Amino acid sequence: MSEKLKLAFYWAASCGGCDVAVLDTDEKLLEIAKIADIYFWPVAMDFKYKDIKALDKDFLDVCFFNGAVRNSEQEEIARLLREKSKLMIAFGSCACFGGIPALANLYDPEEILSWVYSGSFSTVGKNGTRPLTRVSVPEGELTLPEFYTAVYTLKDFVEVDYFLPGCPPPPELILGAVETLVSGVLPPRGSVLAPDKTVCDQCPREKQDKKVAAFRRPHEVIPDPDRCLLEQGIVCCGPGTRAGCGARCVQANMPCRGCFGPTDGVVDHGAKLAAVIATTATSKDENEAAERIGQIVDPAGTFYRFGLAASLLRGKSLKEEN
Amino acid sequence: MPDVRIGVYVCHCGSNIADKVDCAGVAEFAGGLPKVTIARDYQYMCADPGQDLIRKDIKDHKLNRVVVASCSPRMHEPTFRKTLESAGLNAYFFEMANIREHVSWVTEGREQATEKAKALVAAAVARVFYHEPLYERFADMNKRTLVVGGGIAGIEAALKIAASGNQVVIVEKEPSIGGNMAKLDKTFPTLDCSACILTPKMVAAAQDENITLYTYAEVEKVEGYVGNFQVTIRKKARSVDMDKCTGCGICYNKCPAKVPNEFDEGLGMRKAIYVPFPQAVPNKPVIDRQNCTYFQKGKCGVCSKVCPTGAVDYAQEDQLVTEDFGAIIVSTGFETLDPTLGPQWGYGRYDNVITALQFERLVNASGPTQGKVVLKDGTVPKRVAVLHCVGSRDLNFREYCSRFCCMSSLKLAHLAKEKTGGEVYSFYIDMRAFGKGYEEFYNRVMEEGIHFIRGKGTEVIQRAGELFVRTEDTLLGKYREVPVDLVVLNVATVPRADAEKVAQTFGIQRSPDGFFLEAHVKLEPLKTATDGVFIAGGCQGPKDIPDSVSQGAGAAAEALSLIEAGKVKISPVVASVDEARCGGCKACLALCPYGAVDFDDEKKVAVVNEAVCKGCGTCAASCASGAMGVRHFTDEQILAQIGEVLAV
Amino acid sequence: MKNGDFEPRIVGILCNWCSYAGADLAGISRIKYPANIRIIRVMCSGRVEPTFVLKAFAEGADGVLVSGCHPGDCHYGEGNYKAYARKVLIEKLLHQFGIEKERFKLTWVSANEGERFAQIVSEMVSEIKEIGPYRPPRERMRELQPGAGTPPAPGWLAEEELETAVAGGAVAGE
Amino acid sequence: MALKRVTIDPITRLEGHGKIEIFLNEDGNVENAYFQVPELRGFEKFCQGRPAEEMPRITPRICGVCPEAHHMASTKALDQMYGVEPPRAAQKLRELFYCAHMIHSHIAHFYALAAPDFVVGPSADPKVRNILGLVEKVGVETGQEVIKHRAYAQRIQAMIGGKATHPVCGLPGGLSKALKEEEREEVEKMARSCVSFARKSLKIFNEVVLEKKEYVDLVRSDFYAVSTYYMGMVDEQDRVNFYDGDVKVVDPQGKEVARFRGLDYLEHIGERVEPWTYLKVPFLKKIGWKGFVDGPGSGVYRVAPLARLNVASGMATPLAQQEYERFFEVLGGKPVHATLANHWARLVELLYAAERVLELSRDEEITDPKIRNLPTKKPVEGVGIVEAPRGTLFHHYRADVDGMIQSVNLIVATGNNHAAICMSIKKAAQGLIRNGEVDDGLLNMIEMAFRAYDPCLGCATHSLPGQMPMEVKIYDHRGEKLRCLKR
Repeated sequence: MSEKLKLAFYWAASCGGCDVAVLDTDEKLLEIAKIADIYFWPVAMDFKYKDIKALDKDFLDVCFFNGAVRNSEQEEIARLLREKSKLMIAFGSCACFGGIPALANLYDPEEILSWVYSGSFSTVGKNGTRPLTRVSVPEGELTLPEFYTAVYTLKDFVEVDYFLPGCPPPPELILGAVETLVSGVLPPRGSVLAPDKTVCDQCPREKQDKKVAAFRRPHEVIPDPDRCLLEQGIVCCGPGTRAGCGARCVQANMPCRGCFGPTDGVVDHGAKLAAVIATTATSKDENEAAERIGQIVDPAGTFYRFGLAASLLRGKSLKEEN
Repeated sequence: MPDVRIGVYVCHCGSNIADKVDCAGVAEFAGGLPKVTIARDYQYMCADPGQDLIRKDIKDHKLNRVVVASCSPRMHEPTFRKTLESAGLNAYFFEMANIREHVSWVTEGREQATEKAKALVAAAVARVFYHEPLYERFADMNKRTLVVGGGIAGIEAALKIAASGNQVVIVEKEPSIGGNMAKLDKTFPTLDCSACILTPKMVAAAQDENITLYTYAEVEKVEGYVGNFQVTIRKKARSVDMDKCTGCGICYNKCPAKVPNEFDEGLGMRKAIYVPFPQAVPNKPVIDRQNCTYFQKGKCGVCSKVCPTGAVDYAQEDQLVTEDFGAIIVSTGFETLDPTLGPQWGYGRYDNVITALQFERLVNASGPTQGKVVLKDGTVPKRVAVLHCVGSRDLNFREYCSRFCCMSSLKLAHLAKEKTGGEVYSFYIDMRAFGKGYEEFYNRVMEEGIHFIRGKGTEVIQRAGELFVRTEDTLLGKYREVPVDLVVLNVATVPRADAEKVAQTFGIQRSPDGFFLEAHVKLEPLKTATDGVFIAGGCQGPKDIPDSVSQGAGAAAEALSLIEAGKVKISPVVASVDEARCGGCKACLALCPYGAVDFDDEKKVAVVNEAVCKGCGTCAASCASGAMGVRHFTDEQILAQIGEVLAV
Repeated sequence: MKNGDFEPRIVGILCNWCSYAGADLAGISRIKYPANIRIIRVMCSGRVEPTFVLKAFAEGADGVLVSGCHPGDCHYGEGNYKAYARKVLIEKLLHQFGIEKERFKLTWVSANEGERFAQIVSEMVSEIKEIGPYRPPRERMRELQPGAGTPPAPGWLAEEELETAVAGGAVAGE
Repeated sequence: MALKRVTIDPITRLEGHGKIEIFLNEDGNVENAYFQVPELRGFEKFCQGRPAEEMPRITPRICGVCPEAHHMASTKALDQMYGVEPPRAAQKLRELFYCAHMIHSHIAHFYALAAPDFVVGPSADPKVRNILGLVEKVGVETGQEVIKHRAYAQRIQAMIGGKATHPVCGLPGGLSKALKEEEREEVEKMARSCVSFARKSLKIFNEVVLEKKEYVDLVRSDFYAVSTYYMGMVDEQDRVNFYDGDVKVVDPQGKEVARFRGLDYLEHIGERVEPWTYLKVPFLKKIGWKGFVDGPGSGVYRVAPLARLNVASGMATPLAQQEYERFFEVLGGKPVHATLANHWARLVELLYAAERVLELSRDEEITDPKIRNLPTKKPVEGVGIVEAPRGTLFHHYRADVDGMIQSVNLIVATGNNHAAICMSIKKAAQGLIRNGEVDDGLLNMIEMAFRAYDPCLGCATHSLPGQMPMEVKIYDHRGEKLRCLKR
């Protein structure tokens, strides 16, 4: 059994979709089980931390780490698994760039707590009760972890060898990655295990010059199924988003929202997307240009839908802490 | 990458920089920057000793990057690039920090100036780290020049180039060259006859062995780039074999079909087979198929029966020829505003309201009336009104001044006086007689007893069969109605109807007034956005004959300077595509003002034509995949610069 | 917040043909303006990407000034129109990131408007002094060790290279 | 005798993470138990400012195990917000899509998460107490059957939703993509096969559980039972429906006490904030909060498969209806309070979902290309309610006139069960911990109580960031930690 590849899967601040994606390899999962031993997979198997702590340094061949990092617990586990693993793989968009949970970086933690525990409609007894990190109940004292001020990516805390983006990563890419790792012929450290092309490359829609006279939101129009969505005025992140998804969303008549992140060498995914989208709306009449751009709603939430934690600014500037 | 070794040189520029910047301090700071092998400060870097210093260090310290902190790169970047080259280093391993124009000359405090200088140097060092060797390339220059439009400007350009022994092709849309000038009777201020000075040039052009005339032809397509244009020309079917035809004229004397004559501005008639005017070049007829009985009804054929040489060829078809050229001169001229656009001017509503060009044809000896100025009823007018600025300097029509109409109006007033002996009224806003001998001409005409009324002729009305010109006489401060027999409208000069199509064909931009746009309004009046394509004459804006002629000659000089160089330099600072990354979204295609970005349908990626690209980088800034880059202004280089400029 | 001794740092990204030349003219005419701006040259304002602006703020710039040729005067025809379209979207983005509008400007300065350039800079500096310094979110993310996670300030600041650089033995102004 | 320190960490084989604290009295028997959810991701806040139409593509990231539930609830909320009714074909296609999701989720939970406890055995070696171990036990063919049919369900969702995990098809007034005829044929084929697989699954459950006395006793045993109110969605004939209908509530005797739709949920459900957990604790407002106790006087209620069967008066498909009747027959009439019965109920639902997909795939309207009505009204407010695999799910949005989200309120399936889970764990602990006598298999039994709810803490933490390992701590009456069960 020791000749087999030793794997671990872990789930931090994420939704579990990445683990389902692993299940979605279906019967191949059994084949993986033939060539690999899974040492740690909380969602599906009974192994516990003590098993991991007991392992020697670099005992595991590969750790697939999904989810963003949001608290000390996750950071600690990330560091632990890093130490025990020869290769650390940021698995899925959250681990790679923060994913959708990182949209929380557009708000202060305080803003979040006050809405959830006082503002929200169905909350009763709005007496300002809040979850506390330490609280005594009749029987004794209970504790809760404290959270970091923002959502982080895995590489903010540990060395990451490879990135496997996607929300979630498609089974084909997962299997491809495993094959690569088994083959022993490893790509350069830091590589993204997906094509360095954009979604447009996989998108079957017909493309022409991109000149947008008016932007429309997905629910406002029934788009021509054969023409480029952006050319029809629907903001689509395909032109700046890494391929590998098979353009699944656009083939379902919905625009790309960038879950695969940017292509190699792009420093800030959202900024690049903003550049191309804005340019398509160019007009010699400044008012016309402004009006067109005005039709683009929530640029931060659209162009940074998955990448805020890995962006240059990482989020909204927080209020002064005094 | 081999170990990067940067040399930094801080220039005092005498006291220009040193007064405000602690140059030694900046050099010392630079010495501590990553990858900096050596950092010095010196009196005058641009002087020979300064440059020698750089050359020596490149050798002694094996420098492979150089930063000079001195004046603006717009000033001395070329100087220092040569310095690097002379020391065997690629010119593009150089970066400049502008600590004079942007620091010492604009900053009060020495401390702030020094700190700012350090920041700019740090940024330059960070940037130069990422510089790559770039190589200028050269393309051979085809020595043939295409002149589009055979008016006076085009003819002049062609003659000048031909005189240098180089080949020229003139493409003229009409059956004859000559353009607008051929329609004029006399020319101001000297009043010599237009034909007398133009015809010799037309003939010279026709006879020059270096000049090929394609009349009754149009340019369909232009491909390639400066030095290597491939131009497709449509030679329209003339229905007359130019080789067989002797120009004897029997055909158009016998032709039964009469048509209003465009050349005479519709005043006279011509035949369906015709020569536009007696001095036409080539002086050989063409069949106007729309109005030819044979082509319309299938019978007649008189011309072919009478032709002694059997030159008439009904079966002739349009011919498409593609020829190579190195440079292109566009001199497609102008046309005049359609006077029916302003009903208030009465044109088309009243018989005796005509345009300036129609009046030119009336007074012309070879015109429809053999030079007699007569009204519709054949009588000679006793009172003639000449209206300036019809549609010019008028926000409802054309905001601009048509420039030569004051002078042509004076000329027309003079001719009217001369031919009719009656009263002549000139309605003007103010008199613009700016050229050589123009003011003198104005004075001369005033002495001829013309009535000058300072007031725009705003409306022409007819009451009881009599015409009146309405105006506000700004000298008398009165509204006036002046009774006249004949009204001459000097209508505005406007771009040709097909200007947009022509502009697209040749990659020329247009200014807001619709005329072709020059590369720089003052310093590059003949160049356009597209290298190797020049403009001359009325297509760039209203011009009189002397201006058009000098522009024609100037455009010839532009073309010849390229031809003489024999090669065209292609700058390496251009966009380039990483085909492995490009996803083929096509966002960049429409952005390039020069059409330098193309799409490879095989590979499904964008491709850049480096000879056409000018390196503005707009495409790179709009490429979300980062596949499109622009050399020497890469994201890496600029981001490094931004990062470090804030480090101090 | 007001802050007397606060000296903002502004990154200026200027097009070569109009605005950079305009800044040169300010110098040639010896017009004095605050030293708070640090100018970077691009060939055309059409080259300016949102990335450049965000990079400047991420590196702690208090303001960013982008300047190009007046509409219609672009050396390349229409680059400045592209810059304008991007500017509108950048403003929306910055607003969502909580960055005050005073901190980012796009202006048109021609080669003969040295005076105007100096004036624009002076105004921007005083406006930003009014609102105080900008601190990028990264600075407040206390969990993050300094430098951690910053997109590798393009590899060139890597440790080993710093060493070789020092080893390179810098000679200061001989 | 003093207790040694033991540790369970984390609770495995459930989606998400949790933390359990147990306090003992003088006699070393259970005094109280707390189930804590220790994370907050902030969806309710950071969805503010997003365009409403993006919500069906943002909220599924609350949970990648039941993304379709959030996608559908969100899409339905938008229908109401824009006051636009989807075309009939779209509604049918949405239900087909959604039932396919139920098939996937129920198969995954039963075979990958729950069954190992029964099939492999609660006290078996951890290395084999998992899906792979299960495959060993039930044979590779069955294992492949499991995988194949879950894959079928995923395939159907992907066909309609673009992706199975995190679909994109939902729009106010319909769907983005119609079903092609060739796709329909494929769906019908897969659905037919799913029906027979669902029946087989029930057979397996019968063999491995119902025919084993110790398991039946376990299921029936009092320490796995809490008598609470139940909530679930029913169609107009009062039968279980996952996609649409009235939300119905019955009391511990099975008597209907409430029935509501849309915005009215606010009159019936309140959420308490407890200082010791990030997950709020919902309860029935009209009954009132009496603490973590069961019985008719307490507003604590339960959702999920067992609850749905308890509130409904039947299933809408024939085979499922037979199983429904047998279910209550064997377990002694409605309502059933035995928590572990959830597993059986889940399989009954699996059969219903499969039959329903088959039914809809044969509907001639299902391939109608008209699947969208464009919204014309100004957006205001909308509530979308569906039955997630793990229980009733509420999405409630308010937007401005431009359709930008202003406020969001979410009550997720597992949230509804929060109080009940605490109580079940306490009960289980009471039954399983005597004088602090604890062993590994028994710890797993506590987890079984927990796991029966299939608690999805991914969902539960919709309002929370990050995640936390599971641990059971046991304290004596002086509040001193006796044992910390961590793994």
